[in-house]
Amino acid sequence: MLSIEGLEAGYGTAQVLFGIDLAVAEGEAVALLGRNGMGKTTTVRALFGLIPARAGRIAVAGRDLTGAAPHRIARAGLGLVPEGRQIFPTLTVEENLVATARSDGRPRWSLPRIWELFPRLAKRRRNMGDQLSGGEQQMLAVGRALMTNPRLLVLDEATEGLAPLIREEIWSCLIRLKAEGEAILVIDKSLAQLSRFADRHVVIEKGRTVWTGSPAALARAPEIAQRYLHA
Amino acid sequence: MTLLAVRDLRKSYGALAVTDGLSLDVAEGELHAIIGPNGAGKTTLIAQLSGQLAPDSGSVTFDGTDITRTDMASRVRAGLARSFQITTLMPAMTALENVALAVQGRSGSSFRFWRPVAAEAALNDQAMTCLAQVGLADRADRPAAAMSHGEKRQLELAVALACRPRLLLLDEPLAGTGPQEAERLVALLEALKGQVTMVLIEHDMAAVFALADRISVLVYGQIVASGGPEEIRQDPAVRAAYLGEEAC
Amino acid sequence: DPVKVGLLLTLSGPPAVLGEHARDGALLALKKLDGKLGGEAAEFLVTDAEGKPDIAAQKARRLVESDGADVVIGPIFSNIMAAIAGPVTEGGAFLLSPNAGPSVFAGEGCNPDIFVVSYQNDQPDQVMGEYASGAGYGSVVLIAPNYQAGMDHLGGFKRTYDGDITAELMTQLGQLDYSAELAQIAAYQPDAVYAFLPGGMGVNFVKQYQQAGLSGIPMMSSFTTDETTLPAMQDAALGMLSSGSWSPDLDVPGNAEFVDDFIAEYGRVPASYAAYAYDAVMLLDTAIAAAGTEDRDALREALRTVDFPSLRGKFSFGANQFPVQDFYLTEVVQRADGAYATSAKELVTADYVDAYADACTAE
Amino acid sequence: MANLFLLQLLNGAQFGILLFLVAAGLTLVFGIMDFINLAHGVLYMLGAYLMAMFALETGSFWLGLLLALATTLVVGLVLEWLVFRRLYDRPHLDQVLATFALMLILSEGVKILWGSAPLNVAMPELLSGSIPLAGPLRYPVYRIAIIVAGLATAAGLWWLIARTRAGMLLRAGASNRPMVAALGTDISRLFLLVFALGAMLAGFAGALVSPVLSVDPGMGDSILILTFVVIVIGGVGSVKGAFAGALLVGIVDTVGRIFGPIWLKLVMDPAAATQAGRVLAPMLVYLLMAAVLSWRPNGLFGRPS
Amino acid sequence: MSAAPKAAIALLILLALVPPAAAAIGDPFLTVIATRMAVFAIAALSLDLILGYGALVSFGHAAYLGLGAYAVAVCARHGITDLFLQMGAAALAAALFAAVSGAVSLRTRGIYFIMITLAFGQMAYFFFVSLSAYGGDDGTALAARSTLFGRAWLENDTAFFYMVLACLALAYGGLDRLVHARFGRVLTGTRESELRMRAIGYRPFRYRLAAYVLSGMICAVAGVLLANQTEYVSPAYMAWTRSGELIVMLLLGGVGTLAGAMAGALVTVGLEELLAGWSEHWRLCFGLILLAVVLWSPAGLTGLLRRLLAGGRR
Ligand SMILES: Nc1ncnc2c1ncn2[C@@H]1O[C@H](COP(=O)(O)OP(=O)(O)OP(=O)(O)O)[C@@H](O)[C@H]1O
Ligand SMILES: Nc1ncnc2c1ncn2[C@@H]1O[C@H](COP(=O)(O)OP(=O)(O)OP(=O)(O)O)[C@@H](O)[C@H]1O
Ligand SMILES: [Mg+2]
Ligand SMILES: [Mg+2]
Repeated sequence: MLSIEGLEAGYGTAQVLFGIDLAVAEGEAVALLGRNGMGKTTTVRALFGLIPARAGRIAVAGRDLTGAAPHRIARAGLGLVPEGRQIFPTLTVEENLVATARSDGRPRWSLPRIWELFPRLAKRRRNMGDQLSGGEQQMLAVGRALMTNPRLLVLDEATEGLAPLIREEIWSCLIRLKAEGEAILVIDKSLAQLSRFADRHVVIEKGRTVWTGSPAALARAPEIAQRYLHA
Repeated sequence: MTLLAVRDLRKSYGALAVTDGLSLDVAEGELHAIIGPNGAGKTTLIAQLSGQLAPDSGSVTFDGTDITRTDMASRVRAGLARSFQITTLMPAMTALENVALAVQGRSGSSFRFWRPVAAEAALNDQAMTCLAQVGLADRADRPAAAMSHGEKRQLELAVALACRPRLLLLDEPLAGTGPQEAERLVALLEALKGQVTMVLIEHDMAAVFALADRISVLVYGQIVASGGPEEIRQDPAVRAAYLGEEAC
Repeated sequence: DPVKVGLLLTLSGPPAVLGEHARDGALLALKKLDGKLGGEAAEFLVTDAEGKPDIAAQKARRLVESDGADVVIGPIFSNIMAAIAGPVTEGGAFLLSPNAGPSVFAGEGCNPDIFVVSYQNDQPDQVMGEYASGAGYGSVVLIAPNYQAGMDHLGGFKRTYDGDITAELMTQLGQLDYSAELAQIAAYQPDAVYAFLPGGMGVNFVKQYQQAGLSGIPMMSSFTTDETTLPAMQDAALGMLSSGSWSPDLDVPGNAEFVDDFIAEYGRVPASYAAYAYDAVMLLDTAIAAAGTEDRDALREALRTVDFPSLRGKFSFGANQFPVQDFYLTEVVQRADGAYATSAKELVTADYVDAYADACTAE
Repeated sequence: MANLFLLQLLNGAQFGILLFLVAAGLTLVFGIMDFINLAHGVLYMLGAYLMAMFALETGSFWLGLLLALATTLVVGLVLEWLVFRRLYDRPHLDQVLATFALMLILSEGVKILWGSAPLNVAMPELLSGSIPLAGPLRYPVYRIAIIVAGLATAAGLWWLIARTRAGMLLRAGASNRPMVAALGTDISRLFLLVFALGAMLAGFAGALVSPVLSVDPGMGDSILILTFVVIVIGGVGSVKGAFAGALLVGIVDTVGRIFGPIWLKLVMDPAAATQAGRVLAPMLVYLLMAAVLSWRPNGLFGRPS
Repeated sequence: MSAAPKAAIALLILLALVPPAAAAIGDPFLTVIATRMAVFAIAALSLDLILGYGALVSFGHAAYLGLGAYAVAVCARHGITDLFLQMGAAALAAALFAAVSGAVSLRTRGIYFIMITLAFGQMAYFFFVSLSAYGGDDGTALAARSTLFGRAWLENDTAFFYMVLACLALAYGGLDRLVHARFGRVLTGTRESELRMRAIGYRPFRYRLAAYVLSGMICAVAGVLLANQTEYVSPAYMAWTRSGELIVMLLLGGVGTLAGAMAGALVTVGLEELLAGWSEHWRLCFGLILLAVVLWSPAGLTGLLRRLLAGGRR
């Protein structure tokens, strides 16, 4: 579904990524791990073409999309829950959901389903995006990405600021999605949840992929976790 | 001794009562956690305690003085500082400058026009200490805009600490930090306990239960339960409304 | 060394067209004189006053101090005149104004180095006032923008008009929509309207005047319907009255030729700015021929007294070095070639001396 | 008196609608897209000049209008492609500088092409003439046409912004372009089209007012500030606000100009009133803006920032 | 020393060399141009304080230029011809106007602030337009330049130029200290995040108002000098287009560096002189140059310079 090879990127003159290798197969859930400031979000930004890739290759579903415009990359079937929510403040909750909604023939997500997943949002549907509480915004960001009916969902700290119950709700939703064959790339601070959920872990350190393997393998190699995650 | 007393606080947006007759006491020296579902009104409460938002009615008393109508700056000077859930920093300034500005705020007049502030060692030293406390010493010269999300969250806390408050209002300080950084920050808060009174809003239950002396549960504008960590953990209503299975 | 003449005119911004007429008139005159003034080679330095007094003052200094201009022809606007008068005359050059004739320089403040070739600012309005009285307009509504020049022009009209002033409507500088004022005029039903609305304001007003169906009420004006605005007003302005000491069809030797040459050269009917600038150059030519440029006092004397071929026929300066001349009632007509222009209808006052001349005691 | 007051109220409202018409394009580009476009005034002027040219060439008002619209649309597309797209992600002040530069370039260009003398645009046969109103006063049919055009533009704009997907995306893109793109929308193309639409609306206003107003090189500058005033009073980002702001400015300006001195005379002696009226009249619009903004720092319908 | 002060000092030295150079090539007019450059550099500096460091984009700043100019006219009419007394009066008038208009304007932000300052600027403009005693919109000529200690020293263009240059150097030096002092950092903080500033115990309004008043006072001093240079005072000095030109100068030079403000003023005045002498359509060229600078050098001329320097070092 997604393959990233030797990705290098950065901001202005500062290079942050020095070689990220990452692949997500159809229907696979991959967790991107690394300490604060190691380049997880930067990887996501480069993947979506929001910052230019200086080297390396990005391919989605076999199509080379290196250097493509963000909307073309997204249209290849990627859905994004960005770090920091990035809700559209001047749109209502409902407009936030429908403005960028899209489906290629087989819509699995629609407004009613989102309202069902997040009843709290349904109550606030006429409110402006920036009138929501932090957690509500996070729900909206997840809902907005789902409404694009992606084949690969990318979640960058999607559970930040969510109450435990909602967090569980989201994890079980992700599990259902995975079961439906959706590919998922997830960044999250809860290693325990990730280990339960993901098929594979990719650990990055200072902008490089330093380890890849199954959760079980990571559990078997505590020195890896110790070295790169300090968990 | 009660440091902060909130009485019958009310705030509504149209028909939505976000703070709905809320009363709360925080004793000097305690770490008082407030938990509750998303949209319960926790941040709105902090906003009213810190003076960012004016309540519709009710009163806030800090250290025996009614501060319901005083502005944010005076509250900070009285010893009441806060951190923001949605990171609020000076993006173009370096981490050190961000913190030094907070130090400057409580150390003499800022109507000084001549002496270079960058050379004021007293400001910088104190600021560096705060940065080191949250683990950002090596990021001192980096502009806030060029920091990762987690680093910004750490800086957010450092700025609040630099105010040297008597009461610290923390709005999800751990959100967005990685497991390792979260551990460090929890240790830091643990160390501050006793010296600084804290109101902590957090969805990270492990941290809450590890740190809190008392926990209040806020659901849609009202406090529905209040007590020690164990008491709250066992409360079936709280479990159903908020905690779910994760807390077990 | 050629004779250097600075043309300091507003050539940018909305009123640029006035400056262009003056510039073109002056250049046409120079062309006619084969590029010579009084037989000496001449060079014209065309400079944009930009309509800003401080910039104009700076440019005046540049012309006089740096470029060595002996004479400056300009400006169009009175406020610029006040700003450049000092730099030009103190720098040792003569100032010849092809349009602006503010009262400050006509009375006590008259200056031996300043010659106003056009008229004193108040005169056109006073002439209109006399005409309105004579024509038996018993009631008049006045309209002008709310600023000093507007006040001054209405004041000039009121000085000589002896009927009733029904109302004085003060509009905004640069006003676009006049429907409120037009409604008032319709309600008052005066015998006539007197307007001072220069430039785009006049175009807006005149068009809307006709569209509001007020054409039945005669309209008199100054600086409102002239050859710079008529191309935009066209039929809406036909029959409107104003006054002046020159018009394109004035029957004076050389005038018809000037107008034809101007049209051939620049593709439009000249306005008074062009004619006065032309006259200024002709005056300069004759004076230099008589006195040369070496002796400043001699040249000044020549400028004051020489008889030059003016497009206005007889021309002379008063004691304050403002013209003493005839004023006509003019009316907007369509020329045979389809263009619109003002046409001199009748003589209103002959040998008109401005009201301030007596106060000038420069000598 | 009361009658005249009502009539002047109407005149003020009509002037307000005219202002809205001119501000409409700017509402889109500045209000909604959050792009400070100082070149709006010259685009408006360009519309009027193109109208003057095409109407003369084709001999038809309607054909001229059509061509003027098409040309300003193309100009909008070209400008967006050459300049504006490079500025969306830049600070507001860069936009100010760049569009100020464009303003200089375009207005000088207009002067080079058409000269500095004002031009005439004849009124179309169909819309000339006037209908009788109270007493001897007649109301020009063309004014009614302008009012209709203004109202239609307002309605259309509101519908586009508030009711269509494009409107939502536009609002979303104004606050966070990268995010809209990352969610799969070609925001650049949308911005291109909307910017061109904004230019065309400016041109439309210019073309439409050309039979009523002087078509001269200063027409854009004088109206530019007024359009910003209108939008800011109404609150940036709100079509409703721009409309309300335009009406308010139109009415305050007109009624204040006419009745201000009369009312002042009621409270002070006539000479002082005349003097005060003279000083205050030109400030009215600005006093209004300062008053509105000190009462509501984000305009009448603006969102708190 | 970082690049910005070096550039600023280089500019000051460059300006100081103009009169001897003008004498050498026999064109005294160069000094007149340099004077104008220096006057506008002071005005641009004053604007940079609030715009560059406080993000307060004043679109009515020319009002202070005008206030300063009218202070000269009013003082002169009442027999006060001393330059420093006039500057004092100008600064006082500007401070009053800034305090009142600032107290209202500073309730707003961003574009609203731009427009409300424009409104106050226009009010000042129309006030002077209706001031018949001083010529209304025509303005009024000054009888002579201001005096220094009772002497007409400033009638000499070179002396006057060095007087202006001294004011510029003083303004630059003072502001440079100020922006790097505590006050400057607080001002910058309010630019970056007002909410955060309040949350660490500041009242941004006070600092903004103080900066706003100070900036108005400095600009009024520039107005005093401008009136003296042209020996003419008119409301045209406070037209909104003038405020716009000040902003353009600043943006062209680069915001928030002080040196950029000076460079912008110098280049703008210089280009105007140069281009206007070269072509009737100089505005077209000027527009193209501005456009080129914005599109290819985001931080104005100082940004360009910085990149050139960085390029040289790498
Ligand atoms: N806009 C920016 N400009 C410059 N540098 C940046 C910018 N954003 C991030 N960085 C730097 O890039 C590095 C990687 O940041 P990134 O946001 O990718 O980290 P992350 O792994 O997502 O961390 P976190 O877990 O804290 O979100 C960090 O060192 C950060 O300081
Ligand atoms: N300006 C506003 N207008 C309307 N509703 C608002 C406004 N601000 C907040 N709210 C609503 O008030 C409720 C409480 O918000 P608040 O931010 O206090 O929640 P919270 O408890 O902090 O939630 P979270 O855990 O998600 O951060 C939310 O439902 C929010 O949508
Ligand atoms: Mg991240
Ligand atoms: Mg919250």
